[in-house]
Amino acid sequence: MGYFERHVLESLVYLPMLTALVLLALPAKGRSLIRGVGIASGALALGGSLYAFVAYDQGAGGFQLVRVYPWMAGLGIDFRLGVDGIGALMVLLTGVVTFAASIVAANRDEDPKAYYVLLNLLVAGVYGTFVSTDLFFFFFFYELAIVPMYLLIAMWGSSSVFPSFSRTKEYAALKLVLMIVAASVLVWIGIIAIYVRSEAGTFDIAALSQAAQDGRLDAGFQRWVFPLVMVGFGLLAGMWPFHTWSPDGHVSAPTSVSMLHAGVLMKLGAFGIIRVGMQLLPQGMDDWSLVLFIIGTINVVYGAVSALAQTDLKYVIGYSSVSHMGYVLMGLGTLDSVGVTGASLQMFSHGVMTALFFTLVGAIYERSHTRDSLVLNGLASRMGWASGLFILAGLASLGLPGLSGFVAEVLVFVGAFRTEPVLGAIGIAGAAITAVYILRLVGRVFFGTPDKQWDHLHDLNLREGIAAASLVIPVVVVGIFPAPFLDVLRPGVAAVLAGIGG
Amino acid sequence: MHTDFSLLLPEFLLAGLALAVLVVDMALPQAWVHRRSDVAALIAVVGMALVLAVTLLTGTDNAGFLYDQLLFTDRFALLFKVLFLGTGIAVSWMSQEYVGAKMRHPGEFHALVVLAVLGAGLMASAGELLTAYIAIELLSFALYVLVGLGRGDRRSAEAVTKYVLLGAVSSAVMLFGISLLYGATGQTSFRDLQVPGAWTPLPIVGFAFLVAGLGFKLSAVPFHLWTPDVYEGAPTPVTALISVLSKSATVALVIRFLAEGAMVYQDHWQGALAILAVLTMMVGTLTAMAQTNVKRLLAYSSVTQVGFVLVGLAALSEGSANAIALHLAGYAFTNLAAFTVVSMVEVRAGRESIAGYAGLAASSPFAAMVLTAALFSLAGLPIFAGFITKFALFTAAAQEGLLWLVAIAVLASLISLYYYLRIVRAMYVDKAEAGTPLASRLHLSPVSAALAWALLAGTIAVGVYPGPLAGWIDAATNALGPFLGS
Amino acid sequence: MQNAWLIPLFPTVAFVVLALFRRFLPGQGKWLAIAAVMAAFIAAWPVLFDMLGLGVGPYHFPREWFSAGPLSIGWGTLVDPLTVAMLLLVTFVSVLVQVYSLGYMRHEVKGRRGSHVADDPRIGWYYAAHSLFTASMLTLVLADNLLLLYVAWELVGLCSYLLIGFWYERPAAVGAAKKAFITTRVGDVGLLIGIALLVAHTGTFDISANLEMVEHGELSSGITTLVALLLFAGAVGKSAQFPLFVWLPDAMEGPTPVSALIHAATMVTAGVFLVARLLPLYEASEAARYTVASVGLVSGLMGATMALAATDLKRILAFSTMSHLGFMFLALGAGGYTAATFHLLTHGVSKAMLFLAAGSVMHALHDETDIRRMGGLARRMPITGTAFVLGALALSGVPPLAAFWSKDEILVAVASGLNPLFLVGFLLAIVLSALYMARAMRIAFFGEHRADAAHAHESGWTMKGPLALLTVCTVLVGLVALPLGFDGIGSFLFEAGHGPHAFKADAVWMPVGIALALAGLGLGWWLYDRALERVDALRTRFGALARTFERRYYLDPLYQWVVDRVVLAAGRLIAVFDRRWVNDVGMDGPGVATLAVGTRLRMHVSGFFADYGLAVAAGAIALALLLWLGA
Amino acid sequence: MTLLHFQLLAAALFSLGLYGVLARRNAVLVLMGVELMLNAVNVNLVAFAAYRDIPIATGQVIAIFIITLAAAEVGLALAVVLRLFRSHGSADVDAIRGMRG
Amino acid sequence: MELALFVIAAALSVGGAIGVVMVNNVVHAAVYLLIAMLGVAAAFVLLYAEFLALVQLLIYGGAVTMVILFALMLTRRSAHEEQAHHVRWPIAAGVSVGVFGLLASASLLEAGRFNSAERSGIGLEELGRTLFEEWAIPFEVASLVLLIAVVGAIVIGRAGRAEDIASPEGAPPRHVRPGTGRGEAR
Repeated sequence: MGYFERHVLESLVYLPMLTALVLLALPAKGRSLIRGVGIASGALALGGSLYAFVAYDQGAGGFQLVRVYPWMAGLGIDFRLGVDGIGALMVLLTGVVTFAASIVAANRDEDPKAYYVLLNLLVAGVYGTFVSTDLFFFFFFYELAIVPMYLLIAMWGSSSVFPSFSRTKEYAALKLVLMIVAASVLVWIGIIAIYVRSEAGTFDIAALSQAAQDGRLDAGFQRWVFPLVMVGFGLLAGMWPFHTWSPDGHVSAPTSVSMLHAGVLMKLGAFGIIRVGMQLLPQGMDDWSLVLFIIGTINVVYGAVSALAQTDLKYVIGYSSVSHMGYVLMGLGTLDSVGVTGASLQMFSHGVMTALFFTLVGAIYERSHTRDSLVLNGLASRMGWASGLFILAGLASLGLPGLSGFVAEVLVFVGAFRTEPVLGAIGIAGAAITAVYILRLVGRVFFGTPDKQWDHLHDLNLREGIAAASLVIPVVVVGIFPAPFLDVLRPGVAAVLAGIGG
Repeated sequence: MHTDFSLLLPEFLLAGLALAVLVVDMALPQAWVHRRSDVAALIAVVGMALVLAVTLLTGTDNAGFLYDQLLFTDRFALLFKVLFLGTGIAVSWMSQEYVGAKMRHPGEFHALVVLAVLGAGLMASAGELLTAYIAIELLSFALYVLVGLGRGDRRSAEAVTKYVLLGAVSSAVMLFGISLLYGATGQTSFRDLQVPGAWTPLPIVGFAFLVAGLGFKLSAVPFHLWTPDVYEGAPTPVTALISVLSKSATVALVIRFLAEGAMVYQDHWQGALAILAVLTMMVGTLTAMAQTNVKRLLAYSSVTQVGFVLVGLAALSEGSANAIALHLAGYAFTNLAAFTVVSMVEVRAGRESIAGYAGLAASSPFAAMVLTAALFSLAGLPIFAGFITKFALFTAAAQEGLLWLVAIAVLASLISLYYYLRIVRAMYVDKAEAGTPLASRLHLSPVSAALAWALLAGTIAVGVYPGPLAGWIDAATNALGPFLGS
Repeated sequence: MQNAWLIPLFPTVAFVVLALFRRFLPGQGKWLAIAAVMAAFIAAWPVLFDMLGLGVGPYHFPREWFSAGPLSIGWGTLVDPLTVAMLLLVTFVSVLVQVYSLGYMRHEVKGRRGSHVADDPRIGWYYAAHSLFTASMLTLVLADNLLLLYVAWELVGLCSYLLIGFWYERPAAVGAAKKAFITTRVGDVGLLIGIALLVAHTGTFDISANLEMVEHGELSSGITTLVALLLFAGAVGKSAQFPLFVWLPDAMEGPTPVSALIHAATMVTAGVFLVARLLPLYEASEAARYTVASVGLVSGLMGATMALAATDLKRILAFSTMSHLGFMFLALGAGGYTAATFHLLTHGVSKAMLFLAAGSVMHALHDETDIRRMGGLARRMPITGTAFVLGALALSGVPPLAAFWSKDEILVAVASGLNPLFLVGFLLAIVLSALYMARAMRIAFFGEHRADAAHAHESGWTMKGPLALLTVCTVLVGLVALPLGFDGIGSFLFEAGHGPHAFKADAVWMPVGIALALAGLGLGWWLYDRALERVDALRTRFGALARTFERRYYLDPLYQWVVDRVVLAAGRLIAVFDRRWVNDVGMDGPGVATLAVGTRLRMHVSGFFADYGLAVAAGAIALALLLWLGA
Repeated sequence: MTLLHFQLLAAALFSLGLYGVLARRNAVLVLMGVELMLNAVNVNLVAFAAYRDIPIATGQVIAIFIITLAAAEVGLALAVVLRLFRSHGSADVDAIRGMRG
Repeated sequence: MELALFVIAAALSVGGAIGVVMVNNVVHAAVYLLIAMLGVAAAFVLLYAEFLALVQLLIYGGAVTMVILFALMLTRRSAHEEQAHHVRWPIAAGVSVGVFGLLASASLLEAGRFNSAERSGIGLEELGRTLFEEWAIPFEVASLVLLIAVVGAIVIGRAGRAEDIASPEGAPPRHVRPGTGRGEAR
């Protein structure tokens, strides 16, 4: 193993932290320097992530790029890093979205220093969660990702006022943070319970997983702990009925935060269900999989139907995220190798797709100062690239073949039909509703003749173009050549499911 | 009988330091009078730093006890003495500006801080009920006077009256408890109290009254009612001192008392302490939600934190003793950082209501950042100390089978995030009204800023790499190991 | 033949180049697109020759695309005569339509200095979408597995959406595009469910393997029927059959060449292709077979009647398309594989030609489509007129034009393979289809000039050429049914297991078919005279019926009602429920309640010294009792 | 006369003192209540010390300390009361409710 | 005989205590306190703790009572100016009775368990030696406590004076009364 290969994972965690420190030391006045540093850090993260993804040897499987540093012996906590197939894909996702978000973030004018510092903390948390193989650090980074959210939304966000109700950014920020932390409380209890019950004296996930295999976590125990973990992580994945923080939060957040949050942070939840729920509590997962499956199906339909009634672009996308994360939950609930693979791929797919959505909505909002789909019209004539890419994202969202969403969703559906055909059928019907709201939105906003007031809108600038391109490429590549991604996922999924004995 | 007084060198030095501060302050030449506050603070800080050095140098291999287990100078005591000295240094340091601006008796102030540190150190060393009582009184008296030193506004008078009278009542209750324990065993040394089969009504009542008295010092519900009033009325650095020094010292005493004197009865008192912990956490955190004054809010917050510690005490074991000590260390950094900023804002901008903090982030980004970090740490978020210390604490409690208590604790921790975020929101989101002090740039004194930096660094250091500290604490609690071990 | 996968590659490349770099290409790259599709057309012939030389196959060339768990998904090809026929049809019509579009897409463009005739500003995008469509359609017919088929199936739908909505400044076009996509998507739900269900039971997407399992009875009959019906739902949507036909008339908002290619000759036939491809599945289930036949017959009759009532030239053609697609399903339901696929080809050619003719008319009349505002066009536009008349006769079933032969096959199949009721219905449909064709022809092309029709003139060679070529094909293509040079289409397009069969003139049904067609034509010619008095009289007599036809059996308002009052209302309801109950009560509620508790609870710190002392004392007592009694 | 007598005496004194603390409004009277409670403690301590098989001095020593510290406490507390009186104009502990909630 | 003496001592102390907590006149209360202290001193004598009785008389009877009387003089505006008892005194009474009940029942239940039947005294010499040898450190610490008390009494006693209230450094921050929340946006 080369030097870089040995240290790539920790570098990915340290890089944003270091960036934050460097930015803190820079004078707040040097805006372009700050932006430069922020973007450069994003690019480095993307490079590192790509490297980690490529370096993962799918033939060997298991956890790779493993490092262990002693941290706190008393509790059996070590700083353990490593990725399995699913983690490698998530690292790649994080790299892509981080890169795009750090570019988009350069559009913020107020206090870019603080903004980038907080953004980088968020990124550090996300990377950390995906590469930690120590349960403590998993949780540590999971919480770290939440820390900056409040300020990012409350300071740089935007409030929405509708005729029938309004959502201030402060409210959205508070709700988001409190709900996620409330969920993490459940996770916390679950983690401690697992640690104590396993009597392993360590937070090493591999060791705890072994304990679960050895039957030291008995079935009754798993049966009551699993729901804690499921709801706790599920909330971050937008699990119904605990999803309400998500649309409001995404709408209020500034663009780059929405990108990271919907694109990556929500994946932490699903990833948590895989890592903790499925790997450490296989019996519990087995018992509760149907519930997860059903909730996922509800998510799909409920999110899609809710999105139908929205007029605010970001709300539509917010609810569509709820709907799309439903496929992930469904897929996990199948406990079928095809379904779980699909769920994992959907995590990636939804991540880039929704980040692309938010990039474009942000671009439109910054120019037109509205997100109301009833007011916007004919943008295709004014912002050709933005419109085209938005439609592309929309098509990916409604599961059009050739784009990433399709492969993932089809795998989820096939997995679903291999286990619970009725739920699978309902999920597919939900996908049809997606087409309705996406096409309605596209029709209203992008087609038709633009009003005079939109004459001044100009198309994406180079920066936004690069950001969007970096997100479009994975959407298309995964849609057309999913094989490399699925091959990396295969050993990870197999290992996860092996414990469940399904 | 061991009477090696050299073991008490730090204590003697501290007493001397206190007198020196007093004397220098009184004997200050006229030309220096306007720098009285700085001189006193400097002597106190430097003096305590020297004592800290002496403590560390002499402490490691001087484990032992004096006078038939009256006082212990083991590593456990050493750990806490270092913590207290650090706290004392920080409080004296942060008071430099506050005392100069708002007080007339800098010499007395800093001397009392030193004496409070001495009292706290004795509490951590005490292995016997009477010594413990006198140490408590030394600390309490110093705090009474410090609270009363507040400039002559009505709140200060009210605070000190309530504090002194209630303190006296609680002392009486505690003493009655001590008398009953003494009556039941004929002993006052902790280690002699541990007689199997002696869990009978009279000593139970004595134990209860003793715990009630200590609970008062700890601000455990329902003995906590003085806390918000005193926190609000006291000079802010004194509030910091109460919240950190007094609490940690009492916890140290309780740990030693329970470990050496009551471990065999753990099954009996665990439930009661757990109930106390639940009450303390929930009442503290719920009441804090509706506060409008930052100091009051921090008062209730400290009640909640005590509740967390009580979780650990209920589940007392070597692991949870470690965790409690770690938590206290992290809490010291965190809370002192918070109070440094609160004190600074009070001095510089005259603000202590939450709404009054509006615009602080724009006015002084550094102060706002430090306070935010401290509040996030209190809320138990990473990368700050609060996260790992709480994690360790709750894990230790769960290992003793108190998972239900841990569940309530994390719930309280969740609620606490709400009110910490209220302050954060005021600082970062709300805008200062034009013309108010925070509408323009607020300049920090470099002295306070340096302290804030140091405390912030400590808060983060404990949060990201607690290993060495934890190892040190582990070695310290080994002193109690024979008593805590299973 | 193993290289057949290269055929879709040409237009795919064209699409990618045009989509990304069209602004750097001259004429926005339209020549590239035409060249690509021409290349595809040429490349399709070797496949045919291979097949003629090697036998009909089917030839299966599996290739892996990706795999997940135990499932492997391929991009292989399955080449059988039907595929070859479709390849040729698709590429041929594509070439012609793209060439035709060169002329059609030149129209008045508003520029900075007034308007002038020029290429549409988005011509490059138009050709890009066309290329993508062609590529997808070719993939669809080549696909060896259901997933790849579905991929292509969705992509052709997408292209349909993009091209219907090509003039997206027009609200009607946008609406129509959306409607087309969503309506077909409803069917696709069934299709995808069907595929998933099938795969869940067989473990493979491969079509041949699946059919084999069906034929070996490895699937329970219930599942077989269910899968067949679900897959048929997709076909119903795509082929605009009852009850999902509502999008097809609206889709006429798109450019007419698009209608010719997508909504007449190729994409809409994908449904027929699908059922034909999977016919063994339907033959394994009587219920599914009869459902297919019933839907086909109902659609055939409905399409015909609606065509009779429509006044928009393109819509008449659209309803006609629906009707004829219905005939194909009817034939499939009757087991007439050859009949259906043959009709698919003949209809494709004729209907494409008719659309091109209609486009020619529209181009001449500044996008006028109402036949009542036309008249006498045959004289002004002889080529177009000739073409249209020939097309009309062909579709009516007049020998020896294209559709006559295939219709006759269908008639034979229905007569032999289904309940006589179907036969009666089909005979009626034959009359009706002749009737409406006569009507359109008579009103638009004969009689006196109305409105602008007087100034109509033929367009340039790019439009006339393809039209003429298709007309020739319309006249000649049916003759391949006869054993001329080879054994006739029946020896080529036959369902495996049923064996090849030559065209046989049925002594009973051929005369009946011809007679009915001529009767319909005559009746139409007589009924729709200049003054339309006879029709008006009929219309007043059967007002309700006429209105039903005109209003398209009220399915549009019904669906609109369902969308507005059920789907969107549910959306609004759920949205409010989500906000008020799930969020405000369910999620905020505990928070607000906690805060309320906190606000009340803070009063326990009363400020009274006595209370503080009391708490200490009471607490001490309580603690003592707790410890005492707990011990 | 047994230990029990003294214990009961101490309990009575303690309770009465407590009542004084809780029921009295004048800060000085509250303080007197505290003194009663402390005296109760002393009675207890001395009695326990006296009724032992092997006499030990601890009880009395503690009592001496308590008396001493109680005296100091009285001094300090009365200074506080004086200050309260100056700032509030009375020594009524019920009247000081500037801070609550 | 001894019992009679005990009864007298108990009566003195309890009676004094009742006086302390019941009478309205604060000066009378101080006098009752003195009586109670005397009773306690008597009890000490009965317990062979003569030295302690002496200390009790000197410190309480002399110093404490005097200081209290001074304080009363300084803080009194008129003898009956205020209601001496809290309005919620019944609750206080209840709690006090509760405490008594608790302590008494605990004592009764365990009477004789921890003690010998006979009391015995400790020589003054022994007491002194113990105090200054065994308890030297607490003794020294206690002296520090006394130091604080002295310093504190001086500083706090001065703190409330008029010139101190009108401090030179600007007005203190306006205290917003909690509970009303007026002037404070939450």
